[in-house]
Amino acid sequence: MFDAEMFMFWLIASLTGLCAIATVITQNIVRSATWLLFTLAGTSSIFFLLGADFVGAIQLLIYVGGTMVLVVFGVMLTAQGPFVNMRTSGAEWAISIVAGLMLLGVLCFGLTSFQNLPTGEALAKAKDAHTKQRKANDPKTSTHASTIGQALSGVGYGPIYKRMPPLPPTKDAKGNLVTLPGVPRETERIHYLLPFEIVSVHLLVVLIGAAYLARAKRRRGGKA
Amino acid sequence: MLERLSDFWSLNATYVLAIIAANLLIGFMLVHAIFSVWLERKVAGRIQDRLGPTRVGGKFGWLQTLADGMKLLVKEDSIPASADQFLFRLGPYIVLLGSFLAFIALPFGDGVIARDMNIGLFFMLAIMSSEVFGIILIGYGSGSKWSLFGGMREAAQMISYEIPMALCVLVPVVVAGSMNLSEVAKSQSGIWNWYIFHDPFTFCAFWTYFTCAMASCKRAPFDLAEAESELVAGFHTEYSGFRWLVIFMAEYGSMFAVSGIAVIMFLGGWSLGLPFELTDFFGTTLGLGFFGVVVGNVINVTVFIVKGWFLVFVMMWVRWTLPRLRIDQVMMMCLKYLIPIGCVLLAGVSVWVLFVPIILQQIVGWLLFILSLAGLGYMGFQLRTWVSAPPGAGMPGMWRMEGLPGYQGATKSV
Amino acid sequence: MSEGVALYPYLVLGALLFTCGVICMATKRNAIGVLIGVELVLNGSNINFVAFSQYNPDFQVEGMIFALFVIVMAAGEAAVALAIVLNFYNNHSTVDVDSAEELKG
Amino acid sequence: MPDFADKPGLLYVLATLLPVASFTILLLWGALRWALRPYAKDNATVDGIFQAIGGEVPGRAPAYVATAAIFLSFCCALIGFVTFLSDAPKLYRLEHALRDAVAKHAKAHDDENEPKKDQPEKDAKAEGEGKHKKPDEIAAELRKEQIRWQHSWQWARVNTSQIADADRGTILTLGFRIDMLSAVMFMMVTFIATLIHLFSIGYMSDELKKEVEDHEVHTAHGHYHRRGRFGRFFMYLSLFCFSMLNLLLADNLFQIFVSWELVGICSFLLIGFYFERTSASNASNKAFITNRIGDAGFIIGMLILWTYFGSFNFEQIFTQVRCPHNDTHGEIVHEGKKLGANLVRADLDSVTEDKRVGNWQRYKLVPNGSHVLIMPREIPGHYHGPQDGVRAFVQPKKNQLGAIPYWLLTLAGLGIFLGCVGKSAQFPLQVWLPDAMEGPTPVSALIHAATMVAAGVYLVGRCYPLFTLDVLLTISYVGAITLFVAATIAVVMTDIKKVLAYSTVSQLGYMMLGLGVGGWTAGLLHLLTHAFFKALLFLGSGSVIYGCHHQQDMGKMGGLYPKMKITALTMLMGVLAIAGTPFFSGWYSKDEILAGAFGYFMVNKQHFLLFLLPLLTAGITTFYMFRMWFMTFTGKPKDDHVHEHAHESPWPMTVPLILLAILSVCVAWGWPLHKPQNSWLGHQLHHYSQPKTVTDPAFRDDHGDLVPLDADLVAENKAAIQHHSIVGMLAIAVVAIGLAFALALYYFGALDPNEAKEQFPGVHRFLLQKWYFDELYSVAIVRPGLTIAHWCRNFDTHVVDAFVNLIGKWNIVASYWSGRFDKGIVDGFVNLIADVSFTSGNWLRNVQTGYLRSYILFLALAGMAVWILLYAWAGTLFGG
Repeated sequence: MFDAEMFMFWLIASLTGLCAIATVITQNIVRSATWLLFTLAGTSSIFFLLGADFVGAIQLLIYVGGTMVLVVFGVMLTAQGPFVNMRTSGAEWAISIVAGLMLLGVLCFGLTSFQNLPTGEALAKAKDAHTKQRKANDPKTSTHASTIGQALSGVGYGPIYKRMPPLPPTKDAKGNLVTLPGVPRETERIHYLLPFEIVSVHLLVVLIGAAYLARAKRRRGGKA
Repeated sequence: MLERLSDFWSLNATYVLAIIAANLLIGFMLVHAIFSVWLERKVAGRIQDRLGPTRVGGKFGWLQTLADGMKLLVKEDSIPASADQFLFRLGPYIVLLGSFLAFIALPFGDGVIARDMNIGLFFMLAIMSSEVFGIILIGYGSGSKWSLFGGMREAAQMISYEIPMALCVLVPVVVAGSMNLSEVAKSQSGIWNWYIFHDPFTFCAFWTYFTCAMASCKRAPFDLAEAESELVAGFHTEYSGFRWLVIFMAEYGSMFAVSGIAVIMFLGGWSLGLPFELTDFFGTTLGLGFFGVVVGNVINVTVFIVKGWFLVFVMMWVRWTLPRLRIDQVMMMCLKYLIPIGCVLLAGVSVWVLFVPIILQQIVGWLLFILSLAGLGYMGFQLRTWVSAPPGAGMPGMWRMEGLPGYQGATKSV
Repeated sequence: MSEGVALYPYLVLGALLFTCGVICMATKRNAIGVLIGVELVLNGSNINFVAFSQYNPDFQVEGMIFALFVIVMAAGEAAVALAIVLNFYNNHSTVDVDSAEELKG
Repeated sequence: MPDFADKPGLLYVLATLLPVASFTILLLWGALRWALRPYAKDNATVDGIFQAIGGEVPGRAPAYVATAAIFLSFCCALIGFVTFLSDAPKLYRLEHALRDAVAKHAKAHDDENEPKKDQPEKDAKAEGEGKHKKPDEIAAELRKEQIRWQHSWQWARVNTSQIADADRGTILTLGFRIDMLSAVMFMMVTFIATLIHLFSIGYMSDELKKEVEDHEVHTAHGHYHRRGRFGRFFMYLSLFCFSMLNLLLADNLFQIFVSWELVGICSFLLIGFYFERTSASNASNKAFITNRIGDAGFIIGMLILWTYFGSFNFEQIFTQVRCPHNDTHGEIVHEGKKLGANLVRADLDSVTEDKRVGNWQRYKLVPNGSHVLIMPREIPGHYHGPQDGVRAFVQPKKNQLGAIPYWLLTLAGLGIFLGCVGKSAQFPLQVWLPDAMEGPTPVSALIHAATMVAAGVYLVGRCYPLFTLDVLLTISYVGAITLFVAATIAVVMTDIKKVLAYSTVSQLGYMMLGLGVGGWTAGLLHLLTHAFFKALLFLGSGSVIYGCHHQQDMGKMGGLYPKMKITALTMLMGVLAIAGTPFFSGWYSKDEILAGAFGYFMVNKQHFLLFLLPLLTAGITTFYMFRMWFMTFTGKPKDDHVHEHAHESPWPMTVPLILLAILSVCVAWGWPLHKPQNSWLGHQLHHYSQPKTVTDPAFRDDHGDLVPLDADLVAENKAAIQHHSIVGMLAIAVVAIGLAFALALYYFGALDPNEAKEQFPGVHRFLLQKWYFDELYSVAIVRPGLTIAHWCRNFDTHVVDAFVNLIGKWNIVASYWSGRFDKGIVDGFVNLIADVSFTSGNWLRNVQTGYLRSYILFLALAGMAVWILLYAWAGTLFGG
């Protein structure tokens, strides 16, 4: 049945997709960035729709508020005179679009033939879990933010057991490939403190590097 | 038919309610904008020792804004030839959107909220930060150098002030242990429990936050983006009519939004200052049920809006009191002072909450509360003295005129 | 009861964004355009991550955390890329990536 | 100052160090003068200093320094000797008490195992109060006494391991150990050296001149002129004395070896003192090289011992090789016979490892086993004699107990003896000693009497416990041959010093013979007595030569008695002593040697030569010694020039002669005088110092009776004692015959020596040419050596070099072809690869367009391709 959620999804998804296409097509770089903004905002909406509030908010804050500003800065600082031709030739367009469509085809084909998702009984179970999850995604009770925070801060999240790696796909009675979910095991909580720290340090390095790169003033065409 | 309807309801209640809430919020924003513009003019007039609007709408000229709005709606909507038409048209809506969407997560009362989000505070900050993009588009799309300069200034300023603002807001978050605005508000029942009085760090954080908030709303003395002495009118130089109206609606909207955040995070939210929740009091304690909840919430919403407007009033007060800074001073203040202060406050409050004994925390909290009350009382006393003083006498704290060259004496100026 | 939106539409949307990003990178001669393409690509993958996190209970937190990492890295990447573009502009007076062909074989 | 009262052994160290101090002073003094001399002419200040320290010739001061040093040494040795004499009985008593106590203790220990409770009380009564002490206490007391006379310092260490006994063979020590032998030797050496120093002051006075003319060295400008070397001579003497004293002092083989070599180098320096003379430098070379042959043997023997015993220390080596009498359970008994101080022989074939106990080793004891057991130097537990059969159980750690093959021990002994042969100029290597007469006469006296040649005999005496019977037999025969050969040569020599030289060789042969046949005391006593009278004779001859203005040929002397009475009379004392006249010191020692030889001969009849040759030689000795005296001092002067200028020597030379003459007569006296074995000096040596291996009646069997340890040795000793008087008579008879011949030939002129020469020209020539030893060596060794060397050189030049050259040429050719191959094929291949790489790279260059966007497209296409391949692969893998 077609419900509001579905409607919202299709609405946002189509808008996002259109904006993405517009981003590609637009020749003016600022407009392109504007369309990108809409794409990003749409993505963020998709996240909200999926119940991932925190990721959505982060997407907004960092991409829309940060990355986009940087993009626009770049646009401003490197703005071209009106006579500079940076148009792409038709042939390039054709080649790129053909290659892109091929890529899209391959990706979609890969998605439809995606074997590693639950099927049969497992699919039903996954759907149940999904439904539960959607209910749990009630913004008032959703604990995603704190879970993510725990995961990133080294406290660990989830029940105190570790999931086994998923079993290798096996064939059921009908001959379909089935992947059974991992079997819960004991021991510690999972956390991502180390990647978090690595990313932090990485960001710091990037910050310094970017500052260094940007402040270096070289003479144009002069002797290096 | 009924089945289908209930089915539909059970499936889509959230969305239906959301639409209703959105309409209410739009309405509030309009009303707020109209009231704020009027208030601004009146405050400006009073501070500049004049009356402000007086004629339209009977007393106090309270319909003046509405009339102005009507005028703006019918004005010719001109677009410069060199402008990027698409972006020129798009910009104001993005600004308005950024301002409006922030209200989604802002609780006006106990449960009076469009979408009670777990990360409401974070969401608001994120949404408001997207406002700047609209301003950039406005500045760029106008095809005018004044606009471009204004837009760029605004972008730099807002992006920079995001950081100390978020840092300061995180201070009460650390105390409350939640980013859900409703929860934060509810955890401050009783005026002595307001987070502004919780500890020295939250106390400082409030003032810092408020400074940053003013800057991020490009209010004076940080209104470099529209500094008329330098940039004509900044980023919205080329705008007129309805689009100009939209820009201003957004500005006043975000003023209320940041004030609302301040109220919720520091000033007890919708609480009247009583140590119990009014909805509970009316609904459960007095046994009035749903009606009691509605009654309580009406009081709550009123209190909240009044508190918000008071902060908006303070912003205006500051605007008409202090001179404008230079852009480099603005940036320096943010990057050199406010960000370090914010970091210190955040670290300090963490240490305070974790390591300082509870009893000491409470003693300090009470001390802060009492001292603040005493300060307010002193100010009230001074005001009363001023009110009863002969006309022309200086306000408390104002520059003394005596002894200055050319000073003729107070009585002469009457 | 509704089954909600299935997983595939999300994935297809991600694929679409990804493809758009690739095409964008391939067609835009402006360096900023290339950067925009990169952002699109990253967003497409992010959609996949988050979608998986919501549809696969085993991937619930990990998906979001990966998405977060991607976002953060994207921010850093954008900063560096812009710095490079600025430098490039300083040296070539243009942001046309086709003029950056000194390393031609 | 070291505490000489507590550690009187240090007196000997002081006595040793005094000469080296003197040497150092003289060396530095000379070096300073040498350094200043070139500048003295130009610079007045330097000249002042130069003159202050002696100028060109510093006078007699060096002699006084050296003489004072050696005299002080003598004083130290004297004090030490007196002290030691008072200590020796105590040491002796303690040693024996310890041995008895250990035996008793072991017995009591054994008895405890059997239930005899009244035994200890009985023992306690029987032993009396003095012997009530436990072995440990006695041992401690003994150690306390011993420590007064011995000590050693480590000066080199190879291994720093702390593991017990891991330091075996890794430590070199310097030490001193005084026993009666070394004490007496010290006395003798220092005394004689003092006298020789004194004598030299007079004898070397020629060297005091600023310029000495050497009449025997001829140059184009006449005789050779040189600076006087008075100081240098005394410097060498000091070093010589130090070396010899250090040799006496040493408690380990290595230190002895060092001194040994020092002695060698000193003799080299002194024999070649007039090195400008060809004969002198040749003689010194000969002495040195001949000694090297002996030293090679010494080193071999020493290293064999080191390898097996892990130590150079005499006491440790002896303890290990003659250990059983140190067993806490008493002696090891084998088939009812106590093995005593014999070398314990075993068979290694039966060695097994007892698994139950771990490291136990079992040796089958065999009287003539192929190996000699070496016991650990410290006794961690008991040895158990093979009472339970034929096996020796020992429990020390595996590496602490070992066995040395019997032949190897023999070889070690022979090696060491070879060293002594070289030093003491024994039979095959005796050729250097007569040539050594080229040195100044006091040097000859020193070498012959006290230092160089005595060292060899002393070492044989020192290492005596190490020598197996085979070695001892070798020593005996070498001694016998030497003494006879040398004596026969001495008969025909006319050079007064050569006669004395050959007499020395002969007497040394006596000593070796005495040692070899088991007369340890006799041999060493003869060394002592001989030292005195040989010093006397040499100094006397020196006096004669000095008086005759360096005329050495006896054929030109004669009738000197009236001119130099003191010299003549003192020399007569020496002649009588060396001839073995009763009651002269030589008699005591020579008689004992002959008795020992006779005892040996009585037990081992096949070795009759060992008695016959020395007996015969006793007569010959008398003959040639009297011949010398008669030819020198009696008869008519044969050379008027010599006779006219002959004069008596000054007092520094005659006083030593008189002193030595007195000592030559009475040094070996004992009471009653007529029994040679009662010699006091001999008794001291015999009682306190003689190794237990010679005879030791101290072991008692279970019944308390003396048990012979080594049947043969005891029988020899018995025979020697029994037949002493007979042998004495025989010897006197032979001596008398010799004297008669001498009188007849050279005093009364009843027979003409020249007639005898003409009668036996072959014999005379044979003897005159010293049995053709030098020629024999030249023919047998030197010339073949040179020939072989020539052959080797030819082989090297023509075969080896040719082969090497051939290889070189081949290499050149091969290198050429290798180069061609390298350039053509290897480089070609490499170039081909490079060309292909370059071409393909150049072509592939086009792919690198430099356009970012095309790269991105490629990337996308590549990603797709990878994905498709992956998908296909997965499809085949999972069938779907």
